[in-house]
Amino acid sequence: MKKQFILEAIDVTFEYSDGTKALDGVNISIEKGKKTAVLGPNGVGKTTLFLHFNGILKPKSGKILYNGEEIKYNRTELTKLRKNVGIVFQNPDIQLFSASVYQEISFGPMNLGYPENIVKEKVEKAMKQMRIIDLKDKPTHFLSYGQKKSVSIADIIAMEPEVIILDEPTVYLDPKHVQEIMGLFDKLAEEEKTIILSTHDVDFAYSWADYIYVMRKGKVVAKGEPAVVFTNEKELDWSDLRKPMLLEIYEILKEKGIMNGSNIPKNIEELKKCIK
Amino acid sequence: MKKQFILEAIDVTFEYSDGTKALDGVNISIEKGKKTAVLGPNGVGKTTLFLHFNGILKPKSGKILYNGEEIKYNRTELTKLRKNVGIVFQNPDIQLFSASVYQEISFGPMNLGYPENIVKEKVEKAMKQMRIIDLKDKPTHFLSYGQKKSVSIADIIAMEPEVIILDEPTVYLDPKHVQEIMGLFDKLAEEEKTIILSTHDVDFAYSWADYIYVMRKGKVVAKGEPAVVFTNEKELDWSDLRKPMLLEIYEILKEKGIMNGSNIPKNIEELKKCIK
Amino acid sequence: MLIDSYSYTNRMYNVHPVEKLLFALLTMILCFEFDAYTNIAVIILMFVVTVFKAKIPARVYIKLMLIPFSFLIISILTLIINVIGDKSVALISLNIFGVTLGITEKGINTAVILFFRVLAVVSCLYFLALTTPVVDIINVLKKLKIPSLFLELLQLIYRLIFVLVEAAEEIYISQDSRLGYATLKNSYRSLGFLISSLFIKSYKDSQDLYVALEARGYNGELKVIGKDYKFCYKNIIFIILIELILISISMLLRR
Amino acid sequence: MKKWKWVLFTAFALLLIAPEIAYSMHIMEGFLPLKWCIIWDIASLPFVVVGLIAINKKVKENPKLKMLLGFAGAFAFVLSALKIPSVTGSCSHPTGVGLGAILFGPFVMSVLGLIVLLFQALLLAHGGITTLGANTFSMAIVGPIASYYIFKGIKKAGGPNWLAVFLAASIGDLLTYVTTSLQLAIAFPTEVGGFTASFLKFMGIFAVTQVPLAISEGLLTVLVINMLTAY
Repeated sequence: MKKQFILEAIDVTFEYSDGTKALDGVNISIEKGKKTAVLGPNGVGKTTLFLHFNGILKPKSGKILYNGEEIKYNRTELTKLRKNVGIVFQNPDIQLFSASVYQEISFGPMNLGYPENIVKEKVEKAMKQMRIIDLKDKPTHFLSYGQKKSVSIADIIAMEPEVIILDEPTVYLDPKHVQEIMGLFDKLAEEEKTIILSTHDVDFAYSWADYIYVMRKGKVVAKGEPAVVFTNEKELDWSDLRKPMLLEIYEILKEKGIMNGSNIPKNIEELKKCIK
Repeated sequence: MKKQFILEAIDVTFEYSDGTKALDGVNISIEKGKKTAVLGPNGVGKTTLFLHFNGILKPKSGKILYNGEEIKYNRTELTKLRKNVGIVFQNPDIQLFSASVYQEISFGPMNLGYPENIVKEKVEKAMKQMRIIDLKDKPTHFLSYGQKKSVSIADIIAMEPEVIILDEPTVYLDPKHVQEIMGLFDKLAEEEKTIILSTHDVDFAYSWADYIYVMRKGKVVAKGEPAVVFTNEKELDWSDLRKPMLLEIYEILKEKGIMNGSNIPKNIEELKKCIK
Repeated sequence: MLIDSYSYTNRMYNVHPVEKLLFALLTMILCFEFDAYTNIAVIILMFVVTVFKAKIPARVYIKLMLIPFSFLIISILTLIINVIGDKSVALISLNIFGVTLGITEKGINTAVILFFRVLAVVSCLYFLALTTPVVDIINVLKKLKIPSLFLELLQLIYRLIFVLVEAAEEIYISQDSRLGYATLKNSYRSLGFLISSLFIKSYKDSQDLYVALEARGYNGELKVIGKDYKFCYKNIIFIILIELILISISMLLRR
Repeated sequence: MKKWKWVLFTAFALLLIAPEIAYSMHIMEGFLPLKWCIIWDIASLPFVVVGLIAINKKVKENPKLKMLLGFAGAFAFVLSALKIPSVTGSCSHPTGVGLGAILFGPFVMSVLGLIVLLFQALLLAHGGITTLGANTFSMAIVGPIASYYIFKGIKKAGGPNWLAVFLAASIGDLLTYVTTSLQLAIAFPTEVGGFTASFLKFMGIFAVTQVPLAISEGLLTVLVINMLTAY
């Protein structure tokens, strides 16, 4: 079966008005229904790339395809695109504009022009999915950082997009919260949603993603399935990356000849099973 | 030799004005010249505790000792204390408020009332230590996150405190930066500086710290050397913590009988050496 | 901001905001026509409703009532001490540089009425502010055909106040830790830094907020839907009854 | 003798309260007679409407402006809640009137000022709803217009930037309180001497507290504008 790509960036170049090149010939193909991680340190253009995916920014050269078709930058097409491609921004304090959690989440569906009763349904469904029903009557400024993050994700889920893009979702969250939110993403992935996220956490990207893109200075420098990307020593410039700890340990054990099988383990349980 | 404690919290309780109990009978003793990590999820009172250590907050009951003496909350004493105990806050985006890097780092020494040439000396020394000499004349808001973090640490180093406290220093930094900054801390530790940091990254705390405090809901729930804290299964409630990956793998390998020696490894190199 | 946090946690949170607004504003306006005794009744009424019905701690309520006192006392002293021509009408008088200052009985009467009126109106304000979240007040204003631009600004500013207050607190603590407020000279410099960096942050964040809203299909209007409330006719009747009682008390006293 | 004690007591009380009064400088809830509340509401309305129309036009040209104004309003609120250190050791708040007018123009400030005053009443119990119109007139209309034109005037006359900013902020601040005194005097004329006597009385009280504060605010605004231009 041929792979179906829902979002593609073809030779995309972008410059900010002050002349800094943010993207420099980026080629990325996001497979439908998969979990893709874009890895790289701060300031390599991950956020700029995401803003291209729902038409906030327009490439200087190159093009963006959604479901195989080049996106058009008129109002109607953009509204459709933004319904289908949602972005959860890094800092929830900047994304949340309303003091009421309920009103906040209703903003997206309202913009899509649904009648009020449908909007209410969608808001409530999103709150249920994010398990924040109990925050309904709370003002935004009472929430903890983790709760604000959950609301900012519900903002997007309420619009029922095909693709959910998350910019550094794990930053500032403690491990327990990260696990909870990742559990929710796995559920969304089961519903055929495509999930893209940026991160600089190699351990996390390694065990979470189906496919990884590594970016540096506005360019894609490596791509592939996690185990492939990180074992391709020569190809990868390690100057601002490190190997996932699990992989490193796996390689040591393999060298010493105490690993079974040829599958590279993705988490500790898998590692445990492979040890002779 | 008797241990020398530079900072101690004795039965410290603190409530915010809205009545939430942030600290609830906390006892902590920080040994001079050591690297201490305070571990726990967001909102358990780590930052509140730190704000007690330099007298920004005053305990509702209990007391704080600096070098064995209870701290006093008058202007002169507080000035002295804050010179000796510096805090690097979590979010450098907010902590940096000056237009230029030089002006920013000179803020502390200027407030200490040094003449200009001494201020200049101290700023330059701090920039050298943090390896940011080349940023000297740059405006702060053009820096990358990692650079901002380095500047915010230089802010404190320029005041030459005895104790450096860092609130979640590794958050949002890419792995390379974390390693660099940790290398700098090791150097500071060699100069007899005491370093305290908070983190929710167990892997990091495990391999970095000399001594660990685990906090939950305003209380200290466990303390000790890293290997001791994390192997004390019964004592520790794992509900919002997980075991360091390295330790977990070590235990698996030990169980399978392929570990040498009785020392628990603190990093991958040590682990490698122990494998039969 | 204590008042704001109580407005979301009090026991009258779920009462229809129109009912609360009606009660507060109607009583407020009537206070201007009432005599001192009726206004004392209003003060007691608002205290009882706010403390016993909405369950705002009495300690908090009384602390809030003390806020206006400094302004009140100084303004009233200013009002009643006057230059007077005829010493005989003055209860107390004093000559300074040939000018006679004094207090008249009439002045005191006016002051007493004013004093209780102010406290009565203030307690109406407190009832409203402590029981009704700003979000609800804005939702009520929406139904009054107030220009949507104004309401959108209200909504945005209310949310962003908390974002900036948090940022200001963080900057302040970080400066204070570095001895930014150890001397008067330091304080001025630090405050200047704080204000300018808050301003820069505001500018940058406003650009980012726009992008985040655009990504969710923003097209010039901040459309949202509010919570549903149920009118309680019993409450309306109750409010009208209370106002009628207050009016009749004042009528009786006037006679 | 008795009178002297009384005078001493009053003077002492005034000294104690004087720094405080500056902090709650808005005319408080319920203080003005209903008639004057309505008159000042009506007087403020045209300025707010003109401000709204101006904002509406600008927002249509540049949709990002709405978010910027949102932040500007919140910024003004936070400024008004800040305490500034003063020489007497007591603290008071900068009004931000001058700063806002210089940065955003006077008519935009009338709308933002009204909103800020409303939130001050509801969130901080400063000022009030019945006196909203009167306070808007003094703090969000007279102050900003004065500041703005003083700033423009001095710049046009070739005066240095710092002087323009200093005078705009401090005179804007003072005129705000002159207006407040005026509003109180019209509503409460004295039996002898009427409006003028009453006005002088209120001015006298405010002068004690407001002149040093206006100077502080002027200095601070110069400092902030300098720091902003450094960016």
